[in-house]
Amino acid sequence: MRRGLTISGINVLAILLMAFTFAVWPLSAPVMADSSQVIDDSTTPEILTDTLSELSSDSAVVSASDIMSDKPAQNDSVFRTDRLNALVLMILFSIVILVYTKWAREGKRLFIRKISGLDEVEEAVGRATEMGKPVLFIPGIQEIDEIETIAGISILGRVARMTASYDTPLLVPVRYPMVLAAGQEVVEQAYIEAGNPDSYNRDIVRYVAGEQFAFTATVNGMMMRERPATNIYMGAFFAESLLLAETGNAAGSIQIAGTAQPAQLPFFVAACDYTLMGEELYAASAYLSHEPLLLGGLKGQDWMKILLIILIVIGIILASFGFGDWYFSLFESM
Amino acid sequence: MKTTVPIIIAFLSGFVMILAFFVSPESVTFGNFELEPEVLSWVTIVGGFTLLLGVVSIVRVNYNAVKRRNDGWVYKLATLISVFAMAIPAVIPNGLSPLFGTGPGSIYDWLFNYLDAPMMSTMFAMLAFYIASAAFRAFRTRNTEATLLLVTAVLVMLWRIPMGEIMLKSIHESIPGLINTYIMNGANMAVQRGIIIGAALGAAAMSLRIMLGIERTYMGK
Amino acid sequence: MNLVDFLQIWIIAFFTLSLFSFLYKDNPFYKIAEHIFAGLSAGYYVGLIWHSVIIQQMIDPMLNNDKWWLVFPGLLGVLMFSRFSKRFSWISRMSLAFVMGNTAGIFLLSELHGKVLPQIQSTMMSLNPGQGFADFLLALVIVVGVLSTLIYFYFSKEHKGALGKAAKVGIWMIMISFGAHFGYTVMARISLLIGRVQFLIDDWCGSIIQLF
Amino acid sequence: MNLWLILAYVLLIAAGIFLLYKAFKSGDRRFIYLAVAFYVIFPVLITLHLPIEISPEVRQLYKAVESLPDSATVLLTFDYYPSTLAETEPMSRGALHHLFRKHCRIVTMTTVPLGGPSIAERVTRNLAEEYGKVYGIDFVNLGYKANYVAVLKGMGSSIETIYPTDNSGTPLSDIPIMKDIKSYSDMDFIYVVSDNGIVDYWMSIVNAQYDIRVGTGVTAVMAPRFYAYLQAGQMTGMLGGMKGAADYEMLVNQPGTATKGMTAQSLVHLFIILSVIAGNVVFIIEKKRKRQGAKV
Repeated sequence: MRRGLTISGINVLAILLMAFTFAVWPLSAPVMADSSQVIDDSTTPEILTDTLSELSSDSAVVSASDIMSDKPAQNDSVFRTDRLNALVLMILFSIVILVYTKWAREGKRLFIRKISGLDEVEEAVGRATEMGKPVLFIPGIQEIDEIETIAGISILGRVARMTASYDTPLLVPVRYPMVLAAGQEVVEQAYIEAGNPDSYNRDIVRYVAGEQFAFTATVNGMMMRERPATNIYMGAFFAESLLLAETGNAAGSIQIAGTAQPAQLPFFVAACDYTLMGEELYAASAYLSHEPLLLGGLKGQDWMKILLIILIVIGIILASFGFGDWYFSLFESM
Repeated sequence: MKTTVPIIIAFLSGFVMILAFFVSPESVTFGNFELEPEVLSWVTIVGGFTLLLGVVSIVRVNYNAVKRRNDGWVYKLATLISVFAMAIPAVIPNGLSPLFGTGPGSIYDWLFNYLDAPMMSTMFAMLAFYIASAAFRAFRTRNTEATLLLVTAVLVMLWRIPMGEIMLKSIHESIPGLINTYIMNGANMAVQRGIIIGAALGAAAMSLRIMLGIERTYMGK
Repeated sequence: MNLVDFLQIWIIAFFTLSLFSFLYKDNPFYKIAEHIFAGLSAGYYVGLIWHSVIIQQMIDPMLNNDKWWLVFPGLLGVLMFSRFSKRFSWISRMSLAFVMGNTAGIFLLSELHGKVLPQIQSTMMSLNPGQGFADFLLALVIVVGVLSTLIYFYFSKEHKGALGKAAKVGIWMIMISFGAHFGYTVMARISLLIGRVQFLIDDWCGSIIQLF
Repeated sequence: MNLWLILAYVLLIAAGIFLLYKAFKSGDRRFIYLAVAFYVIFPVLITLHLPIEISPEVRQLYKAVESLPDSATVLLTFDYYPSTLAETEPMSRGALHHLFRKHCRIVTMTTVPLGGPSIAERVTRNLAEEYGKVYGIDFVNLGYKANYVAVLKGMGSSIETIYPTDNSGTPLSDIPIMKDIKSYSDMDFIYVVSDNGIVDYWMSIVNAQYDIRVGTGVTAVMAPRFYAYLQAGQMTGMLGGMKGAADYEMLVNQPGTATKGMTAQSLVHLFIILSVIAGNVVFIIEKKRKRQGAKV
């Protein structure tokens, strides 16, 4: 269903509405008169230039001196000129993300580097096959609406395809019914695609309900009983990360983890053989699934990162030579 | 209808916030009705109901387990009884008796302070044991990265305790200060900043997609 | 110490020890405590939402301040429960969309305005060696740390050549930061245990001593 | 120092090494659990008084509060779950000691549904009694409202719309202290004590958009992350974990549970460091042996 609406539909309408409001609102304010601040058009991809030019000619009509002056008294104008930098950033950001998402949907080839952890996953599944022992996969302990869980499920699809083609047993304990449904669907699909639907059974993905630590205790028991050769943790993990990784370590399994929870990453790094950190998890799932939303978002964010790096480097150079106060004030947020 | 209306609602409700960010509060006040805080208070009200959804789920799951006499149904029954023991006295107005309601001295308050809170603290206190045994068994200097991590961890653990601080100082007076400046406020700070910026971009992208109705995972799509 | 205090302390101690008994092995005491705990927490929400949301935020203002429009959020809230029906669960999307959209609207700006802008602004540090060695070194560590972390999480190019070297520095920096995280987390977990032991020793053992 | 005390601690260390050895031999982690229990229980019984060096970010927060004018208005939050009471409650108590002593007007609130309002009531009333402060005049508990992002944002334009009443249901218009506190602009400082991700939003939403200083007390799990906000000036001082709480207790001269806990904290840290080192020595020796075995 996600492909039902395209950017040309309701989204453009929404952007136009936004643009219109920001174009009309400040016009009613007496302060906005002179104009000089223009958004750099050269960095703008062509698709939404219309919207942008509409914005840059009407709403962003504040001189640079306005931005730098002390906080403009809020009562004077309806539009808060001290927040113009946020507006520019937001519009630029939106355009970049939307354009990349559109390109991703059109099937344009967008390059993402291979995440090295994914090779490790393949190797680890291979090892489990050699040893004739199962692979354990946990897609985190959060609901399906958490993007980390979604990323975990999409990596599960890939792992399931490997285990299906090697005929290696797979165990996937989950904590929520919704995750159960999604996981079963993905795994079944993988077994069909790998041409081994007979090996699929519904117990591969199993529901282990309960409180956080009750879930962990059950999974730990599973590890000690079934002695999986490979444990893969991909998704949102919290305090249980350490318990899982330690038990897996004690059971002698190869372990690969991925999470965006910064507080849990150190434990995975210390106790697992390979760890996907933070955004690497999303990148891995985008790489595998080629889901336009993930891919477009990732590429858009990459573009922004380069822009930010350039802005920072310019700032550092200016600061090192002792000038550039006007430049720093462009980034003032308070 | 089933998807378009929610998308329009999501857009408008987000758009109000963006609008309110850029304009002065007076320009979005209509008599008694201040647009921004009013919409936000609506959100907090709806958010409150969301919490109740979880309670209904718990009751349903446990009730079914008890009805079917599943494994360990006695425990589920204990959960059910606890839910009602906490909830029923709380919703009765405390005008009838100080035992009702949620104020000091009520059953609700007592159950929280003497059962729920200590148990919740204990659940997390157990992690101390796990972390110690994990440190002992799992943390190995298997490569450069893990070594770097462990060395920093040991330094920080020493630096954060009075005994360790004395030890570090006995090696050289300035070591605790150096850890604070170059590890915590230097390397650690810089990495956290990089992560914060990356995560902020990710969250903003997600928000944009939700507002524009491109991202519909939350609708179960 | 009166009898009520004494009993209260013993109840807390009983459940605390029941939960700790899990460390030895799983047992019925742990299970019953865990399930009671789950139930009480759920029950807590009911009392809380009933008073602080339904009565204080909706019913009172509607009756006393003529805020009749608060009927709408109430309705949206009730519609949430349509989730439990297969046929009508789509109705709950309206309420969810309202909340999600609003949060998204706040985040879209606050993440860019309140995080990205100030964070990049404060990274623009002077790398002029004239400012004294200590300051220069710190600024260098920070600048290298931020840029190499951003580069490590850049996915549009293979990590080869100069980019690869920067990413390598990035991963070392990240490991140092994770080490600090690790040390702090150990500290946190132990603190929580200390809290419980303080209760067991000071209050519970104290109450036993008072018996004699 | 007392000779018996030294002897006791030497015995304790010996016991720890013995248990570590047993754990190695048998591979049973319960020996480690036992050692940890020893190292926590013993110092709680017999506390050593160790000198505490105060961290700069704690001093920064203390100074920020200290420099507030008398009878300044401070928003103090109880954004934590009961699970982290051991770390966070001493912070709240330290903050309340400091603020009550300075005769600040205190508005408390919580964004944590499980326990937040009950903890806030218990802790504030307890200390208010000690300082003879009156509810409604010197302090007020706003209680809990759902969806914290909206709560934080909404209080920026109108507290009364988000919180029509205080925690116990009294309309805000009937509470004297709230007469001239309508939004963040009527407050001088925000003191956040929290154990979850909400702290980020106190910076990115409230500090950035409403230009009010925010100081925080956070659990140690979260503390390393916030150095980025401290350096950027978005956060004014921070208490990190039980050590931060102990530092603050020292500064306000009210040693409490956090200060007392520092001895146990020290011993367990040392034990963990010892076990990490021992584990790695064994690991390296085994690796060498394997390599030699391969050669033969």
